[in-house]
Amino acid sequence: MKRIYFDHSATTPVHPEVVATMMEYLTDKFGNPSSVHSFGRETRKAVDEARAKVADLIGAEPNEIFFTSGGTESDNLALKGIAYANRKKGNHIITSAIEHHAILHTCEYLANQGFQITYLPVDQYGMVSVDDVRNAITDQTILISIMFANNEVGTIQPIREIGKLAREKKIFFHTDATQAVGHYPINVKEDNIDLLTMAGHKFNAPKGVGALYARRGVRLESLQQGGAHERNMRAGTENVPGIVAIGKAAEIAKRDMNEQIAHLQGLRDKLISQVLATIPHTQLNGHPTQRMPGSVNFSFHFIEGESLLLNLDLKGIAASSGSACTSGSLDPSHVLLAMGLTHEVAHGSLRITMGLGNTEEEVDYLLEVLPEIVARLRSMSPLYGA
Amino acid sequence: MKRIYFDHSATTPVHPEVVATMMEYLTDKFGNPSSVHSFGRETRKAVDEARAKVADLIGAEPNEIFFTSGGTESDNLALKGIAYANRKKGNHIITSAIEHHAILHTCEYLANQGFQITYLPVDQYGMVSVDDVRNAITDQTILISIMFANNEVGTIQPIREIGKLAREKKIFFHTDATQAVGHYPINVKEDNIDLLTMAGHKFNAPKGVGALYARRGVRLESLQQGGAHERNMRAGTENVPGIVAIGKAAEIAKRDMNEQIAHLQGLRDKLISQVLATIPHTQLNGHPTQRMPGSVNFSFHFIEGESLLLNLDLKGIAASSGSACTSGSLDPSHVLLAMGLTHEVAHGSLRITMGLGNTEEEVDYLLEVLPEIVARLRSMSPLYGA
Amino acid sequence: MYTDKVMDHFTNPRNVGEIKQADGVGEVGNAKCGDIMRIYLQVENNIITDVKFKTFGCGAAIATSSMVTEMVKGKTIEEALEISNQAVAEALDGLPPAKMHCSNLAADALHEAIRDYHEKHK
Ligand SMILES: Cc1ncc(COP(=O)(O)O)c(C=O)c1O
Ligand SMILES: Cc1ncc(COP(=O)(O)O)c(C=O)c1O
Ligand code: FES
Ligand code: FES
Repeated sequence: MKRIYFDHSATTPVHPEVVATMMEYLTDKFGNPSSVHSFGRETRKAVDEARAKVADLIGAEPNEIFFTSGGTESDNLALKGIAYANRKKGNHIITSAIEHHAILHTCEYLANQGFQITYLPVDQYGMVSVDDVRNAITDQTILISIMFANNEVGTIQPIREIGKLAREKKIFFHTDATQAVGHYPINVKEDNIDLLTMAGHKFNAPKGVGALYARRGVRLESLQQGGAHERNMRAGTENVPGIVAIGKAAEIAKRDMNEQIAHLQGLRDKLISQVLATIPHTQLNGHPTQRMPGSVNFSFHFIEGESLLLNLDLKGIAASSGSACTSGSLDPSHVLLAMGLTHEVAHGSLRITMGLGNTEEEVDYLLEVLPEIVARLRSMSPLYGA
Repeated sequence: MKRIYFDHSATTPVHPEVVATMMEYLTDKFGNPSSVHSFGRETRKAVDEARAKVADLIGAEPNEIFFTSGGTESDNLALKGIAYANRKKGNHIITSAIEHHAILHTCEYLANQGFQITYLPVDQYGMVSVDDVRNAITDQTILISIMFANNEVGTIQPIREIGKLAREKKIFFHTDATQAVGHYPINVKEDNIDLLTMAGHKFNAPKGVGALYARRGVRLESLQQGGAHERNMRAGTENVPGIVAIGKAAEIAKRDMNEQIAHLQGLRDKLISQVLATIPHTQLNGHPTQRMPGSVNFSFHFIEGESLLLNLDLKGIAASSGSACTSGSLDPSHVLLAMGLTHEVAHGSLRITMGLGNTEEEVDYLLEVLPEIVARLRSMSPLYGA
Repeated sequence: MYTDKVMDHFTNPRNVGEIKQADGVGEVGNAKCGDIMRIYLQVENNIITDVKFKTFGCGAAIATSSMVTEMVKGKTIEEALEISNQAVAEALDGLPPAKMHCSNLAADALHEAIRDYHEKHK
């Protein structure tokens, strides 16, 4: 059976050009960049070039990019790194209720260390309000961390305005841009961003590599002790193939971005309009227009997400859900609940995230099988027609 | 020019079978192991299989293996993880003066947090004494961390005896086995090891993946907050290609170990005896017999390591040195100094570490060019013949 | 993740539906945790002659509901009361550990339906 991948927010396939580029660094060019001999010099050069490409994608300088093992590590480094380095200035951090667990659980950890955390609410579309940020600021506030685009519903936050406010108030501003980097235009200077998280595997580089952008002059405490790698910000032998790969992925993302956005927005808008038109008792979750180009999230009332996913999987379609039952946790998605959805409606959510390689034929196939599956599950549901 | 790689302690080439195995996970099988659909299920299975292979290499159980981004992260997790989880039991940690910076700098960090650190000395061969360990233990001691084999001089420590002592005293025992795993027989049960660090790139897996073994029942505090990955010990999307690779490398290492050890010991012993016989004013650093199969370290008196390395590099030979000048620091190798070498002699050190792919012809070529280079540098040295 | 038996009952659930004039109806679970199961019984001479279910829930929830209806049909009330959640899970060749608690409620729904039958036929 041909399989269709509609779960690009979970992870993405590695771009074939990225695989081709990194291969050399999995074979001949295997030196440790810290070595002075030729094997080391050639990988040092490759790491430097990749750093420049990653910087270029987001309008940063190369020495503002620090390579890490992924989005979670970058989030931890940004939050704890700023918190520990600025303890004397204040102990208050502002974030939102819809952040990824890499932010929320790090905030809980910091709360245990004596930091005060404000979790801002969102509106029904999953949007943070700039006024709420302004009102939350105290003279103890050292950091604001608001995600660029939400991983579940795709809502894009008013980053530039929050960044402007933060800069006026001389508060560091971090954005977890794991879902946006490579898929949406970002310029850290114009967007007033001090720190930014990215993960390679979310934009067609492999898993195991990420980066943190930290504006020149932003002082962070390093979390991992050892050698002097990454200008003392992140000890450990550099993941050269991964770094080369994220560099190449950044280059490709920049090159293809406009075309990709147009393509994915077309698919997205077709999917949204057709599903809402053909399947009753269905709602779109997330913002109607301020949303990631390839991201769709529906709730089909009266049914549960995991059984929907299993049925799609049997038809060869990979998607995801905010249902608690898919994650083994007890509560459904904290994002959907924060947007005011009831538990039932949150349980019935379906996330379709499109990206590299997805075609209109694939969307048409989904549109063909989805109504039947929803109807069948509804016919089994004690909530439907009751 | 044909290049010869004699720096396997810095990093190793990826085994061709490992590259072949991981390729599938850089292309078709790219799912996130946390996803419930078929793309996720196939990578979850691959991660599980890799875990079993890594466990098998060191005689552990699969659920005692936690994947990380490398040796430095595993060292940090072991030391801080145990220290934070056992704060109430005591605040004393015993390690040695010749550990890698990933241990030493982590210990310094912990010292700043109020932990007491004892750095045990070593003898002229770079060996820690079990009696010194015994004498250092206090009722506050919560952790002993002694490396399995030293990365600069190759000396293998009395791990089993230290482990036995630690177990008698009910103190956790960690060993940084980054240099030994895959190259030397290790059995965590017989060797009385509670925690063990390994890094993929030191045994023919790629950079960017490592593991920490933690014996069942050993409680650690996790250092990175986020999702529930690695049974809540290490948040962040799993580096699937890297994990598959370290699994395959572990399988190959186990399969080929005896043959490799015999081959490398042959090369090592030939190199040592010929160099000592043909180049005057030369000493072998490290233990004469208790040393890693592929590891050699000489000091050539009256000359400086970096100029030696550059000359070898011009002849196509990649090696390394404990000279300060190769690392950009001011002091030469802390390991050589701890073994009682003078600064001058430490500066003149040359590390040749052999591994996968090295041949007797390559050793012969080194034996051919080395005497000339040493003679030429000595002829330029104001210390020589003075 | 799921056994073949679970997938079989999930893809071809047995006895889905309602019984209009049921002798007993039982409902357990709540939408908060994602599982609601309702079971309808028809009883003649102390024997369960027909049984139907409706379930809102994950694959495990649907499969356990389907399985319990198969297990109970033709049994006496006393025999039906013997069926446990554990027995349902075993009949499906097991469930993933995370699913053992929240989705494995089908026997509870059955017992609720029997209780309702007793209430109505006191
Ligand atoms: C918004 C967001 N932040 C952080 C992460 C964590 O990234 P990773 O799993 O690569 O560590 C993810 C993805 O899982 C994400 O979507
Ligand atoms: C003994 C030892 N421990 C720790 C490390 C750190 O490993 P990594 O650089 O992979 O983080 C190394 C190698 O650099 C090492 O040789
Ligand atoms: S001899 Fe030049 S830096 Fe040390
Ligand atoms: S419906 Fe939630 S675990 Fe089954």
